[in-house]
Amino acid sequence: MDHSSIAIIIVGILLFLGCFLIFVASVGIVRFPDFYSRLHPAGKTDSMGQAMILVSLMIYEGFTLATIKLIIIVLFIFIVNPTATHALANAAHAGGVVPWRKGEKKR
Amino acid sequence: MFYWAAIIIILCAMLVLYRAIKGPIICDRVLAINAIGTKAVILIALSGYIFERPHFLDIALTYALINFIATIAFQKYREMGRLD
Amino acid sequence: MSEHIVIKRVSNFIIPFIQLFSLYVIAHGDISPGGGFQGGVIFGASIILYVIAFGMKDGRTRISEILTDFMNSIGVLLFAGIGLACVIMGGAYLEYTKLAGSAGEGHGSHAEHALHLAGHLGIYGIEIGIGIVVASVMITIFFETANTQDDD
Amino acid sequence: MSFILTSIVMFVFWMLISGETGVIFIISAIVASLFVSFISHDLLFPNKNTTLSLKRLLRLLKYSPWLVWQIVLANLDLIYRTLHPSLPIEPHMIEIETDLKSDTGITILANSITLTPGTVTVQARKDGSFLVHAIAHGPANGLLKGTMQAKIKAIEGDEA
Repeated sequence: MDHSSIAIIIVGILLFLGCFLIFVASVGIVRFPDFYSRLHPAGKTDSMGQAMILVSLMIYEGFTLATIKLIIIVLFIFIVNPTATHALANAAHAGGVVPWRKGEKKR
Repeated sequence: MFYWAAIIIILCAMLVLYRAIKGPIICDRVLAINAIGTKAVILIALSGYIFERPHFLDIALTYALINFIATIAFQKYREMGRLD
Repeated sequence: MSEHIVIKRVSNFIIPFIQLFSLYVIAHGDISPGGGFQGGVIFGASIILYVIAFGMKDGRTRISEILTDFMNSIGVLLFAGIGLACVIMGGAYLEYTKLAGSAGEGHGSHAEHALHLAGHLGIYGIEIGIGIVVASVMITIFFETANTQDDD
Repeated sequence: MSFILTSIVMFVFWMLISGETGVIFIISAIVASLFVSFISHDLLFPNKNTTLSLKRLLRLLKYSPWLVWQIVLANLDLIYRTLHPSLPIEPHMIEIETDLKSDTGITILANSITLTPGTVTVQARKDGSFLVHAIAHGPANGLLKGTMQAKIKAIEGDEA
């Protein structure tokens, strides 16, 4: 097995993991009972899945300028995505949305 | 390989679109739109590799940025009732 | 209420990078996607993010009304000036290769190089002009629309 | 000082994303980085003492591997909670107190809380107190114990 086919297998695994994480995030956004708990998959799993797919693209690309651009996008995502999540939570809190308690009806 | 990943991500975006349509409060809708935006960033990056034009990464970076500004603007408007 | 420390600090951190990225998009307009319009929009978006995070007053001290009006005129003048310069040099409007002047005449590789450089610099100047116009127009529109809520 | 540092950072950033080495591109890189640091040099390094900011940046690099591991744990936790048929979550709000003083420290802690298992920052206040939404009792305990606060306090240092 030569070097490039190993790289292709790693790319495939990372791509699959990223797609799986994004799928889990989508299911979580649909399935969780209220707004605050929906923030958890949107904030964590989505950014991790994004990072996984971009890392797989990095390995596919090898070491070129596009790789550096991908690294910049990943860093940008990990700074910006939690901030957006925090901003949404803050907006809901300021608007007086109360958190769901166990046993209540789904909203 | 990238082709199938792109198709899976489009299906996930459709799943999230359910929340954007149903979403009982406005924050739910904005959350769903934000999630669709993050998926769009990946789709742009992936399509750059499907069509072998890595320049698409510039557009992905720009899209991530615009998505962020939209969310911050929503937060500001929601709290203050104005943008400035 | 809360003071939005997180949003302010993160906006602080990324605004210079956004501005540099917009200039990069303008400068690489002829070899990659983007160009004057897109770069100008990104630059305007960075100022809009600053105003959203810090408020109108801070935004106006950073970029004043006079400056946006000035930028608006300068951009159009740059665009029209390059176009008219082509006409003065004896070509059509925006026919960049005429900017090379006498260096572009003849058939040697030297003349070809001059023509190429003139074309490149012409497009470059046009992109910068469009970028300045679009950025200042976006900033002006945002300031004006955000301001109308003061009156009622 | 912050002007020079910002223009250096901007120039390096431009060269990383561009990679063109023509004379026109180098000149526009220099002009663009000087222009950006002219209009926003106080944004990137708001601290007057810039060497302190650089020291903090190095400490932040030391902190990031731990953060990446916490992000992986958070994702495993969320995969379990999302795909479990009976949806094992008990959302509640918790208040935590920290002794962080600087804006940068508060920002790093708020974003770290959002990325680590089971918690999302809802409000971050100037005095260093946080309102946090926790998805269950188990993962939030780590935050109440205060290991992350201690790590970020170490990044902030005593000088602030």
